[in-house]
Amino acid sequence: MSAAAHVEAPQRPVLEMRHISKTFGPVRALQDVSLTVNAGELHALMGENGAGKSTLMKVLSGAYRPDAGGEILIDGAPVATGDPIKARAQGIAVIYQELSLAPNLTVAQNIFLGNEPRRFGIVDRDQCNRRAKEIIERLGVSFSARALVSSLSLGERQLVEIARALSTSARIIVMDEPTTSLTSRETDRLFEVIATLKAQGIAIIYISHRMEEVYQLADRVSVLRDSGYVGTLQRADLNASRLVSMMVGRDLSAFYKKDHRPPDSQRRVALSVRGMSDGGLLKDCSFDLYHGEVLALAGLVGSGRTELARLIFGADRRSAGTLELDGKPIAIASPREALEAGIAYLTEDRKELGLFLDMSISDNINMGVLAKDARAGGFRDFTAADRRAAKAVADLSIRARSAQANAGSLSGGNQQKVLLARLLETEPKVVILDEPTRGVDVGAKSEIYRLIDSLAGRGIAILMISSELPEVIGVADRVLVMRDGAIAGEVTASEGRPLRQEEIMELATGAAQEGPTR
Amino acid sequence: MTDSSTVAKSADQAAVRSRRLRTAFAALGMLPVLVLLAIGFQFINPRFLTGTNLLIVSQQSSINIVLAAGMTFVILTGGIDLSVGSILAASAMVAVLVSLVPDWGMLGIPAAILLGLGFGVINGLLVAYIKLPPFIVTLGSLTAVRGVARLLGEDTTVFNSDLPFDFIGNGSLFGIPWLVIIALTVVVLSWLVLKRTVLGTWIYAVGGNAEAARLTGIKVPLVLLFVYGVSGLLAGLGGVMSAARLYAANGLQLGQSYELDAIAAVILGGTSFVGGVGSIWGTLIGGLIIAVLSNGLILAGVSDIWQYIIKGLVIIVAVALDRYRLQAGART
Amino acid sequence: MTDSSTVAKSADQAAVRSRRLRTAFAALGMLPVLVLLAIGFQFINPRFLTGTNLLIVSQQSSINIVLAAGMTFVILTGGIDLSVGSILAASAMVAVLVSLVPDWGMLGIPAAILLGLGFGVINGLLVAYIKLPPFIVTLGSLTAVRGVARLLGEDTTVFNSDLPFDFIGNGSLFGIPWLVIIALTVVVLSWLVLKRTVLGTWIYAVGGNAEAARLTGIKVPLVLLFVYGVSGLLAGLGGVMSAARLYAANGLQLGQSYELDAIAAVILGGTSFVGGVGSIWGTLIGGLIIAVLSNGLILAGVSDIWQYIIKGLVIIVAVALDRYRLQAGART
Amino acid sequence: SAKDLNKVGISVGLLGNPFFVATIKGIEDAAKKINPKVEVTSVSADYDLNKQVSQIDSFIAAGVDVIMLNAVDAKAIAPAVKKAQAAGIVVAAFDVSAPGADVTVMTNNVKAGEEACQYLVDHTGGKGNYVILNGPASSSILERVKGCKNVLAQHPDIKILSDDQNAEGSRDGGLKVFQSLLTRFDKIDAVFAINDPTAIGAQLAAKQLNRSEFIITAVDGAPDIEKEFASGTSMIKASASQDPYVMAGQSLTMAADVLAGKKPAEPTVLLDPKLITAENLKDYKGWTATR
Ligand SMILES: Nc1ncnc2c1ncn2[C@@H]1O[C@H](COP(=O)(O)OP(=O)(O)OP(=O)(O)O)[C@@H](O)[C@H]1O
Ligand SMILES: Nc1ncnc2c1ncn2[C@@H]1O[C@H](COP(=O)(O)OP(=O)(O)OP(=O)(O)O)[C@@H](O)[C@H]1O
Ligand SMILES: [Mg+2]
Ligand SMILES: [Mg+2]
Repeated sequence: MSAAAHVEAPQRPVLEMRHISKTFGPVRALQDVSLTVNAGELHALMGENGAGKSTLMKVLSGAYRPDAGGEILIDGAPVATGDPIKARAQGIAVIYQELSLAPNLTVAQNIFLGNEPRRFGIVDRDQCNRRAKEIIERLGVSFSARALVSSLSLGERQLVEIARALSTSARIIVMDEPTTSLTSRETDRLFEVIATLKAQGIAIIYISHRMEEVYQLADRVSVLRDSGYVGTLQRADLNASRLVSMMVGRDLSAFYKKDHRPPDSQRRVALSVRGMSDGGLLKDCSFDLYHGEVLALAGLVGSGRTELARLIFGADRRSAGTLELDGKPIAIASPREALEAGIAYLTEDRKELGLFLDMSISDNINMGVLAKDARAGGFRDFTAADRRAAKAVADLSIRARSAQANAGSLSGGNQQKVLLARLLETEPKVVILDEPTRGVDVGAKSEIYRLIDSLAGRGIAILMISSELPEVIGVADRVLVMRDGAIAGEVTASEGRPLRQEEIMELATGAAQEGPTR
Repeated sequence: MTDSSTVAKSADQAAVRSRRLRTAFAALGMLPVLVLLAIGFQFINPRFLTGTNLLIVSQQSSINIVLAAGMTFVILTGGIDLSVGSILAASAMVAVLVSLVPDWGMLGIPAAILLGLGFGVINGLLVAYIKLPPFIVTLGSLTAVRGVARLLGEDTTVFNSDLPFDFIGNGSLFGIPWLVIIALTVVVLSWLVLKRTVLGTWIYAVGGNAEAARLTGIKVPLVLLFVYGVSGLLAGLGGVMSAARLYAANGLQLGQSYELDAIAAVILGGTSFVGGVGSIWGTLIGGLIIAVLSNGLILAGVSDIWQYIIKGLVIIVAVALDRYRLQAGART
Repeated sequence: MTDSSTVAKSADQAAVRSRRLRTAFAALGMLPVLVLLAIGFQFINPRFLTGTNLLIVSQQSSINIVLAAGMTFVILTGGIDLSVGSILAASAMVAVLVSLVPDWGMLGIPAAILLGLGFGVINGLLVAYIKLPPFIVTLGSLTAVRGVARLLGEDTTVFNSDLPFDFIGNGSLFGIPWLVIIALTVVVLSWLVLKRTVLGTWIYAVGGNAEAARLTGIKVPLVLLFVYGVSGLLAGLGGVMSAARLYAANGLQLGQSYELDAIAAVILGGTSFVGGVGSIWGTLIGGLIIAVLSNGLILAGVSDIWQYIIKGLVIIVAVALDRYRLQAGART
Repeated sequence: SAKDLNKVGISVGLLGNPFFVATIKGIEDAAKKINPKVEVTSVSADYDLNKQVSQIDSFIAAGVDVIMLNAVDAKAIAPAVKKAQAAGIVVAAFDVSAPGADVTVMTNNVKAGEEACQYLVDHTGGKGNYVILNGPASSSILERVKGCKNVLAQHPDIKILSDDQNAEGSRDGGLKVFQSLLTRFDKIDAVFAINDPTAIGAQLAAKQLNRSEFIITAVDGAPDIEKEFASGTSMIKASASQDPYVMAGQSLTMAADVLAGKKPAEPTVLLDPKLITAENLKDYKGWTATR
């Protein structure tokens, strides 16, 4: 990874947020939080899931109005709160964590939404497309500015969101977990862009659960915990144990966990995938997945990992390909059949494809086993449901007011845990996890890793799609790398030779064949 | 550990209780509006809050409430059923026609209900398996079934003054009209299905996020088939109720634009058009509001023209009040 | 670097071209169905495809197309406007009443259009600023405005056999009826607004993701106000067209259930009920399909009852065909 | 058991029709003559039987003395009539019969159809192609068509081209349906429209398509048809007129008599229509005439 330049930031506060509180009915999401950001600095904001980071940023962007008593100053002058238009006029741009794009519009239209280049009210489409193209080329993407956003993968959508923030002449850019769906190549590009922005004196507030990113980028780090402000560290004072203890109030040992036995010579094939194609991007993908192993599927954004997982799970129609489970051929034409066969899938897009936001956490967790728990006549067994929900909430330490709260009121990381809980309730034999730690805090991440490890230890086969290479290396036994809809190769660890990040990247980018690009 | 978990548990219980309270309040929803309306009408005409008149109101609302109960199922999945009025007409025709066949008399009831179910299932098949938009499917059947209803009676009124099941429309049990008993039974059964059964949870899930429901292994098409089937079946029951009330049916005139009243009851009751949110009790109250308005305005001696204007305004004001009440309670 | 970027570029252009083709095809949408219907009717009655008859069809569809154009704006934002039929009636009443005032004659046109705009703006204010559900708001105004329309004429038919603007309803320009010219102008203007202006993009954005639109600083309430205003204004224009065509207006009977026809045209045209997806050209074709059906069935000598049944079935089959065609083309 | 006339409830098929507005005025005026402080409530059933029955229920609850009933359905309204009478209310039917009503006053619709079509027969020499522009299947419309067909059946040289199209009884429907019928048929000699708005709509269609080979007659005698006749250039030649004001007023007067304990000698009165044409227009007292 390229090291971003650290310019000595001038000590001029461009933004001050003072005594910000925010309540949602009975929920207190922020309590008397203050934050000062200097021009040209990258100010990282950290904290566990649900600590209030996104809420603070939404107050800044005007999406939420803070409770009375708080104020926001830009260049020392108080500004109106709760008005996205005014905030934007003040030079604040936000990359939201929960993507906020209009899926029915093109990339270019989304980038300039609300800010269209125009002449007498008529959209200058050429200029719109041209400028959008310039911006997305800076990010090194492969999709067209005229593509519909609904046709993009999640990672690609995240890039569009980033491009939108870059398109405005903002002085403060908030990036709320911008890299959750990005692989290292796109991430590197983003970091280069960030360096240029900082050099221009633009302040960046950067939220991430990835420690390495924060070490690499941050000039200062502020930490929130339980809706309150804990403290700010200078770059010089950054160290892992200090940060983690500020965030979670305790030390975290053994972040990645790999206790399950690496598969030995008598390993049994759990799932055998042959010749999967979707008639479009995916071409003839074949591999074996063994009981008790964690197989990672790596690749660049848009390389087709999610699509392959969906084909296996029966969520999309395949044009060719067969599956064998424990040596027996199985025909899977729908997710239900996959679940009945014992294959479970965790979606990468929890909001659109995973959660029932208006339903309770308990219902969300129980959704897959309702029929199994049902009493005679199809009546629900609420006692069993409450029991399962209470256990899952405790086991995965889901932070919620109660198991009866709406799933929509949870922070992103906790929503992820709810989805994991639902998946586990179905007691699968093969588990496909698509970006399982997307937007999950350090504490929860290590819990999820431990969970994956224990599942593998119980002989469950796990296919894990991840864009985070340290995670791939830390958790997986074996790595398949995809490029352009095909499996480009496999990387295996062996005695004395751990998985290597460079090897994966070479396969993912095709650099191995074409020689070094840089 | 023990300590924190007990704390968590009691907090949890408190939360459950407060949530129950809040959902009860939300389900009450429009009840204050209903009460206000009733008090208002009582001021204008003291006959409004008499036993007889309240029975008349509940009777008048009963058919709409039965249709609206079916509509609640459909709207909860994010769909719509415009065909209920036409299905009601066709079923009422069949109920009367069959009752006219010697010795078949009572068979009119199952015949009508089955016809309704049949039409509902056709709607459901088209929506669930051919994946056509519900609005178009049921707009098509609104028209086509209306034609069938007319065809059944060759465009005339069919009539049976010795209708064997006329007690449904005009009899009472312990002083409560059968129409009202049927409507309440439908509401209670709907509540049981929606809130107590697995299927009910699936209905909410499909309405909340159909794609997530599919990925969770829920048979989304079956759920859709069920809700349109229920809506058709209840429209068939509405046809029986209407035939029993009138001793007659007319394929062209009966049930015209009943779908709008049913939808209005559902939406007034707080069920969301996008699906996934709402309750059957709300629908009951919505249906009563509509009936109270119609009856009360006549009792108040308001002219027909002004009845239109006032009804329209009251509907809007009622929802606005509700919105205001919710905002005062909690933002979002 | 250069190499990969040129590759990307040409791939990009290919993608754009294929997408253009596909959107053109999708916009054509129901055109094949329309053509099939026309050919079918021509077989049954060779008078169908004569110039006179095609003019009649286009004339008969013109009012519905104008209403449906407004409805397209509304549905694109994910809303609905049930009140267009009532607004049309009220506006037609005003158009005729004003035309009866000596020397005011032509003022009937702006008066009617402004009245329509006014009602539309009221709908819009309630939806945009008080955030009431569009279905309830416009159901309320469907009823209330109908009352106003009746009040305007004291419940009778108003007529003016010397209507100063009767050329709109019965005259032609270069052989093309004014009604048709107006409808086409409305469609073209709507297309310009929707596809070429900033406002149009915002309308699509609000329908696609209202929250995202709000966060990017789009004034969502203003956009909503605009679309309901347009829908009301076009309903007012429809009122003028109707008055000019009939030399008369009736507050109660005119425009009954026109909203269903308008919505059907929009949905047949491929605009999605959830908002954000659709085109005005689709609406045009949807409106023509409805008119062709009505006219063709009469020309084929089909009785009124069977017209109902066939119309309903054709609507369903048309959408099913379209669905099938799309599936054959591309997945999703 | 004589009672005073204090409260009157009126339920008509569709209020927005000038015809019914005239009936309501007739009832109000007649009622005021009997008791100047009478309360009159009128509602529209919008041709929905359920709605009409509900309205009758509400009238019973409101305690009216007389229900003036324009039945949505001439047969099926019977149980509701019985119920109202059981509550001690006098039910008076007008325009459409209602089984069991205490009094009934209506136009002889069969005769209206006969007169209108006789005019056509007389002016086409008893032969040619005829079109009947039908409407929604209500009893009065069915009777008009029946009357018309009675006449036409006596002339074997008359061919009925179409009688099954529903022009909805409105200008709009008449225009739309007749536009298409004109395309379908090259030569039409005579048109019978079931009411005046349909006839005017049909004429608009004919003018647009430059067709004038036929004549039109209708039933009603509405104000707009008077204007047509006055113009002198109309294709509509005659209309069998009804007098809604007198009809409804007479029905109420008879109902008040029943209320006062005076049974009428003849509880059903059929009023004969009067064929109006351009020639006898000046003698015609229209629906809206001040009386
Ligand atoms: N709209 C809302 N209604 C109710 N509660 C909310 C709402 N939005 C956020 N919350 C609550 O506020 C708290 C803070 O949430 P926030 O999204 O700011 O957390 P976060 O620090 O961004 O977490 P993550 O790292 O998971 O994104 C959480 O407890 C969440 O449940
Ligand atoms: N619904 C869709 N319709 C059309 N194309 C799609 C759709 N979803 C994804 N694609 C395209 O398919 C390609 C592969 O997407 P996929 O989601 O499988 O990638 P991925 O490797 O999982 O990447 P990511 O890290 O972005 O999730 C992308 O280029 C995307 O543009
Ligand atoms: Mg967050
Ligand atoms: Mg993916």
